[in-house]
Amino acid sequence: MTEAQKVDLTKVMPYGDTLNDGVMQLSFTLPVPYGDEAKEAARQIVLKMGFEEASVVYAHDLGVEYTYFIMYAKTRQTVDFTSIEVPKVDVEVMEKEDIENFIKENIKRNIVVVGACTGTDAHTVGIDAIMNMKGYAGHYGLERYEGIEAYNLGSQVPNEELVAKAIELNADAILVSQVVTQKEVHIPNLTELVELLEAEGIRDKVVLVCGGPRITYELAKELGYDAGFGSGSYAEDVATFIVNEIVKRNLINK
Amino acid sequence: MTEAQKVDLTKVMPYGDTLNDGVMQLSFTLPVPYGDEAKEAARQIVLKMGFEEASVVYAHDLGVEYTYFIMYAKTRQTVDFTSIEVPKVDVEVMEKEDIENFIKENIKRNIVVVGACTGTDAHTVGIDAIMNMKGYAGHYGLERYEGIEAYNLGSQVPNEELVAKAIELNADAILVSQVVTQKEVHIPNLTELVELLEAEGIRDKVVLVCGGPRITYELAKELGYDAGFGSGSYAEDVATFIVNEIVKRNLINK
Amino acid sequence: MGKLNLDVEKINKSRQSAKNIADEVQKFIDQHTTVATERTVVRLLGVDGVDEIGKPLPNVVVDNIKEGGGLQRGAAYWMGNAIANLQITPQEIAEKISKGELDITRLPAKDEGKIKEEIYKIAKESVEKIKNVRKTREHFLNTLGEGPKPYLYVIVATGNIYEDIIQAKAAAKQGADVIAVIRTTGQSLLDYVPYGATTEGFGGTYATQENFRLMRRALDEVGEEIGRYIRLTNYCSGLCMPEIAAMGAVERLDMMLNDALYGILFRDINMQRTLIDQFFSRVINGFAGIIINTGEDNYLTTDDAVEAAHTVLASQFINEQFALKAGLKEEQMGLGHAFEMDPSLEDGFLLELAQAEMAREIFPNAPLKYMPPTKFMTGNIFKGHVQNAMFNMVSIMTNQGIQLLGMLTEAIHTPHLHDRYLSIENAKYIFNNARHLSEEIEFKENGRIQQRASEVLDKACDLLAQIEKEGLFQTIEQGKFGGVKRMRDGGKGLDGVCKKDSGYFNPFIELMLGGDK
Amino acid sequence: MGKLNLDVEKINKSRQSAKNIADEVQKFIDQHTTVATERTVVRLLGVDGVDEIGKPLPNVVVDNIKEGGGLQRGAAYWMGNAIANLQITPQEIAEKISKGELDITRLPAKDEGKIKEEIYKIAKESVEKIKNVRKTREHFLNTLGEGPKPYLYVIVATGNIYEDIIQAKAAAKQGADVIAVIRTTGQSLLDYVPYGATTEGFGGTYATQENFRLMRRALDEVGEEIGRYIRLTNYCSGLCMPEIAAMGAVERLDMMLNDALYGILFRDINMQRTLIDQFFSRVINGFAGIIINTGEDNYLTTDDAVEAAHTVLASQFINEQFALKAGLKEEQMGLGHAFEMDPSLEDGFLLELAQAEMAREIFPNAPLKYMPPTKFMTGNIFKGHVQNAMFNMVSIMTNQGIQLLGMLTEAIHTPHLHDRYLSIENAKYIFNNARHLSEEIEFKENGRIQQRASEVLDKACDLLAQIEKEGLFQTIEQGKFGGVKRMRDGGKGLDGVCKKDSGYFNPFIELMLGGDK
Ligand code: B12
Ligand code: B12
Ligand SMILES: Cc1ncc(COP(=O)(O)O)c(C=O)c1O
Ligand SMILES: Cc1ncc(COP(=O)(O)O)c(C=O)c1O
Repeated sequence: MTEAQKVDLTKVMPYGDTLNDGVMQLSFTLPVPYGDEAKEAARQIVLKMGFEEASVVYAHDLGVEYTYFIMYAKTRQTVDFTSIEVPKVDVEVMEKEDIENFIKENIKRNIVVVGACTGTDAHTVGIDAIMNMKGYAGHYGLERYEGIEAYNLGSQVPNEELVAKAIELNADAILVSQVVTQKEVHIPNLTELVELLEAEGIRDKVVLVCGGPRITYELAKELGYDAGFGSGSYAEDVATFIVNEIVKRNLINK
Repeated sequence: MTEAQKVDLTKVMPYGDTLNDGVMQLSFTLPVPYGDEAKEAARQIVLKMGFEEASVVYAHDLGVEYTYFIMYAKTRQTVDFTSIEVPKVDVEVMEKEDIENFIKENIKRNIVVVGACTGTDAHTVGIDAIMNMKGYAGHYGLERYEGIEAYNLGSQVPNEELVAKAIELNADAILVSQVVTQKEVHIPNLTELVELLEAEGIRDKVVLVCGGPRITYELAKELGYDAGFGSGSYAEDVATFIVNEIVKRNLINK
Repeated sequence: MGKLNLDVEKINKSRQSAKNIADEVQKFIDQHTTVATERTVVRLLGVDGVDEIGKPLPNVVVDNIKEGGGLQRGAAYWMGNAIANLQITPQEIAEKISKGELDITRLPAKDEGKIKEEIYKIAKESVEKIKNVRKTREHFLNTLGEGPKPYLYVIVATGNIYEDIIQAKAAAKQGADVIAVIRTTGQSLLDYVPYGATTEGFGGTYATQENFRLMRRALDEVGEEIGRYIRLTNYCSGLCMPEIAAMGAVERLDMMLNDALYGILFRDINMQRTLIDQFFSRVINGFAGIIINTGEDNYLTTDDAVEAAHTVLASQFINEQFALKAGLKEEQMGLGHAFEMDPSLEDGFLLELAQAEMAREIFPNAPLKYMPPTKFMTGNIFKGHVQNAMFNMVSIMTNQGIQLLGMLTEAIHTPHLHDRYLSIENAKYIFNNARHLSEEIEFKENGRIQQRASEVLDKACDLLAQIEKEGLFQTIEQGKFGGVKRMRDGGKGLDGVCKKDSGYFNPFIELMLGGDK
Repeated sequence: MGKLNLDVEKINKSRQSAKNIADEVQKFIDQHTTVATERTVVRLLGVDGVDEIGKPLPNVVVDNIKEGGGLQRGAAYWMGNAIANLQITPQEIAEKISKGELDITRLPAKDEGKIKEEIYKIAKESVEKIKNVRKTREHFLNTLGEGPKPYLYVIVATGNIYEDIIQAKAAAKQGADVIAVIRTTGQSLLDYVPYGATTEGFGGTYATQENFRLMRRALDEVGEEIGRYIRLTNYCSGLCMPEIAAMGAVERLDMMLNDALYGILFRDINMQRTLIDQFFSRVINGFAGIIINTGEDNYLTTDDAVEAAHTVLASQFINEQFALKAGLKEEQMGLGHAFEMDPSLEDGFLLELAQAEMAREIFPNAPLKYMPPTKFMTGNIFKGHVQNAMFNMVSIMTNQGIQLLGMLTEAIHTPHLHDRYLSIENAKYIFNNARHLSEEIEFKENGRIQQRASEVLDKACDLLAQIEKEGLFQTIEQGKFGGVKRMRDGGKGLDGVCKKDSGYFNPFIELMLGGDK
């Protein structure tokens, strides 16, 4: 060999320090008492998953007949990177000014955006980051956009209240934030909102968007939303999507 | 439910915060450029291993078109803890004094132990811990045992030299330390020693033991050793094994 | 004075402003009561249990009083009157109401002296019981002992009390000194306390008296086993603030998160309601020997930790005064603050050191409760573990009292069993390895650290002067804390507030505030 | 003086003892040469490549001289004589010998003046070349710049130079300032330097001139890309110490691990051999502007870091004197020390602080090379990451120069690609977040930290006085360093040592030691 091997992107494997060595680090707890048998149990469970050369590099007695393990093992699975397609918002993100111009030129009226952190969720920092004047990490929020009227209803807003407000304000877009995802608590809550909007007959008339650190575009689509935004989203990402969607779906005069 | 569920030891699964939730933490690198597609590739490879609910909680661009991932995922594999048997030294470890008495009473002569860190390995701390006066973590080494003549040949000892020395001293036991295991370099080295001893016709006449942080009893047996000792072994562990083995295999008068 | 060379004048001035602020609010508090406060009285008189639809009997009683238009006189009056009329126990009274057999405000009014006599008899027994609970704690502390400070404080939050117990015991064995059972999301907005053992919470477990009892027992067991008293913490906040205080006092909780400002800002609870509730809850906590934990750390999750540092200090001054009014000793004031600066900040560690040392020097006897990095934690658990290590370093360098351990998985999930182990290990390693570092280091005169501390103190002093002028309510309306604005008449729970009439009385305040400790 | 209030008298006395020790050894060195030293001369005269069985031509030449009994006169003499006789280049001479066409010691002896003239002409060119390499480095440093201190120093050790390059480039992009290519296990015992690009090492990669060149090119590329000069390090140790120095000087390495004591103690290389070799290697390193890294850190892997702390300091004093003798500037003395105390030690952090600050104050201009925890690292990668964080803290609190980053997987494998990233992230976070901490803290007078430092200094001073009396060789025979005993005539490589005769000469020592820098 006179050069480093080239990566075959159709058969990608994990890399430790040599191409295709397949090395992964794992850690987990088993509800078994600490000892050699525990280590063997950990090894076996990892081997059962198809790993090879599984080795327990650390095991610790958690004190209640449970044992914690740190392991290294090698997988032989590969993935074809060239065939991966990730669904995502497919319009190019505009800057604040461009969005403002876009509204002026294409929608020709102010658009109304209502947002909230719904259910029992009180994590407002995310939705505030998107909506409030100040914005986040140097990106202004929607309140500061010319042509956008933004209403941030805050935290722990029941879905009913959000829908009522959206109807009252004749909202063009509804933004929902969900941060607590423990035991999948966000799923029924997000689903309920869609059902309520459908029951009110306005689901088609609004751009419906959700966001949060565990929200993906894919999940949002599955749940019946128009888009979903995860960690590291900014106001311009959402605004770009909303204004395009309004034009695309012909919601300009509704 | 009025109490915590009981652990079913015949079907043990990883535990995060709820019995049988199956949660594992993983981390690894893929040789693909950072981005949504990279995260999806990571997810897919983990799903291919049979994990469920695989989620990339962190991804980082390593700068050379490689991406690092931290993930959580759930396995549905179980292991029957009650059926696990780990081969190990099956005699109960004696204390220094008891070993000394055992030699006096059962072997009735001094035994000779030769040890070394072989091949290109220069990690003497482990073998020193077992053999030298001072010992390790408060456990005296073999040199201090009455009834044991311990010869520590030090580091980087060629197998030939070790065998020659063992013959010269008419050794009862040979101790080999192997710490460097990168690219399995210890395997051929350990194997070679067994072959040399066999060629000399003395394999049966000595207790042959290896040790090191990646050595297990199982591996040692596979390679043709009488026992193997891993991290956290002390002189008394090895000494107990050696003296028992000498009696068991009738090597007292050889 | 101290290592920071702080301006003592400023400290005194700040403290005086805070006292004036608290005095002003206390006037308002003294004129009002709330449904929660009255339910607490009912509980302390011995009412417990739920009706057939699961409604807690204290709610049944107080709702009945409220419907009868009697809330302004206080539940003690009505209960006393009922006893005087019927010669049955408070519990029996509650059960009768619940069965529709009794409408408490419709009973003939007995002599006020008689009523008080009946009530004080029961109240004194109840207070005596709490005193004994306190003694039991003291006994355990004297016999079993406790870990060195900073106490290692970890949370359990599985949603299932039985699962929580496994995790809590494991944590204690690993070295934790304090276990906090986090409440399920949403409980603080419930205007009643759920009943019985529970197994279904989200991001936390319901605070119920039975859950308190189960966990207390488990921790006593493990404490005996490992020879160290393990403290138990819960949340005395939300719409049932004082009720939970009462439950905790009886079930021997040792610490309580207890801060009206938190509820106002982060749960949108009405400020009048929760300030009134807070007073009674703190009286109970004070008497029960419970250490309160205030919530200033939270301001830094919605505001910037560098910019808003002085709001934390100002709020600590105010919380100190509210605590003193409720009879809490300095040793019970777990004033909150946090290590929440952006880790990418150059010299951020110096600023954190300044803040922590400053709190230490200004509140020398308070077991400061130091909160870990949360906002800037990410899915990178390795980096997170190091952020927590830096937090631990600041703590041991500045002698903090209570260390809420950061979890490497903070940005991902509530702690898994081994997350807690790793965090305890992290803290134990650093606290031991740098045990006496604070005794060995001094800060350069007029250097970055000293300057930062004096700047923060100055700003806090100014802010307090302003609040003193404008009043606490108006300050909150302006969004000065945590960058969150709340209106005096907004938020949840205002309808549970009621002006006392002249015949109002609450025996417990008197007994507990005045009572021997 | 400084923060530790160290006793200046003791420092001066220690330094004087070390000087006397080095003087004594230098006398011995000056009278001897070795096969490696002579191969280095041959290399510097321009000989490179291997014969048909892969034996390096410098070995071919020197073996031929040795067999001919000419080693005591030095290779320069014989090469000069051959040139004077045959008027061909050194490379052609080597090739002729290799083909059996020439027996170099059998050529007629030419006039010594003529011989020297021939040799000095070539030697001067060679030295000029190295000077230009040094200028190139200076140019890069002036144009590209470099990272702030402590430099982030990471190792690559895949065994395959091409894989190493990927990892090195990634590390540079992530923020590394220095890349060390670790050598394959066993290379230091080879009495020749392997040739060409290599892909098969264990726990490290062969040090070959081609590998140096490939890595240097890769780092220059990435350095241009990221706008920061990336330093390259290798190992100038083992049986080929000075040869590697020569290779490194030509290929623009920037740092070299270079310490005879390491080879003696940890590779069982004969002490006479390697001390002689070290001298010439340091002359070359000094001239080439290379920073040496000494190996005192290693003592703490076989001895206890608390007990043996003074042996590290004593050895640093000795290494400083050996370096001065070879013309190394203080700025080139990367004296080694390490953070290797048992993490379970109470106040261990204070002792580490004391040690690091002490080294800093005693060697104020040396870019101290600070080594991470290794011995007490375990398979617990999370705890390991925190141990490394504490190490980083001490470094930034004491202004270390070169930070060899600890890897969380130290006890498991040589670093994986992302291990290095996590370590760089760890160090960058802490160095930035606590950037000016050292300026802000002072140590309590006569406190634990000051006392510990003075205790270590005292002991080092005593040890040096003792070595001064007994001589370095005997001290090593007694196992005073690293707890390892080595005999004067034991170990590997003694047969390559040879006493010089009166006609011996080595042009490079003169040119490099005396030459303008
Ligand atoms: C700050 C914080 C709090 C604050 C919240 C203050 C406030 N007003 O927001 C306080 C202290 C009150 C709090 C309380 C609780 N918290 Co909390 N909290 C956090 C913390 C530390 C940071 C969250 C945050 O502010 N991130 C910063 C923002 C900017 O990021 P973001 O929310 O992801 O938002 C970005 C994107 O997701 C996106 N986005 C978000 N929403 C939306 C919406 C739309 C439409 C769009 C387009 C985009 C978008 O854009 C934003 C900007 O890029 C996290 C841990 C962590 N480090 O993540 C825990 C965390 C979220 N909390 C948690 C929990 C459990 C709680 C409690 C339930 C605990 C308890 N039982 O008491 C309580 C109750 C809260 C409740 N009822 O909801 C858990 C959730 C676990 C889970 N996966 O379910 C976490 C992960 C901590 C943990 N490990 O336990 N918390
Ligand atoms: C100290 C050390 C060194 C010292 C060794 C000094 C000496 N004289 O021993 C020095 C600095 C010289 C060194 C050099 C190198 N090292 Co080193 N070193 C270590 C380190 C930090 C600690 C090892 C140690 O002393 N452990 C303490 C002892 C007590 O534990 P132990 O060896 O496991 O022994 C116990 C048991 O295993 C058992 N045991 C061991 N042997 C035997 C034998 C018998 C018969 C029995 C019964 C029991 C037994 O009992 C002992 C007591 O409980 C480890 C990392 C780590 N933290 O583990 C790296 C490590 C082992 N080194 C490593 C490497 C790669 C090297 C080098 C090859 C690097 C290089 N290319 O230059 C060199 C070359 C060494 C060589 N030729 O072998 C790698 C090995 C990777 C791998 N898995 O193969 C490690 C893991 C570091 C790393 N992550 O890269 N090293
Ligand atoms: C002071 C204080 N009270 C209460 C809580 C708990 O919130 P909840 O009311 O949702 O239980 C917190 C959470 O961090 C707090 O800091
Ligand atoms: C000073 C010094 N030289 C050399 C080495 C490398 O050893 P080797 O000779 O095995 O390449 C080390 C290893 O840590 C060292 O510290």
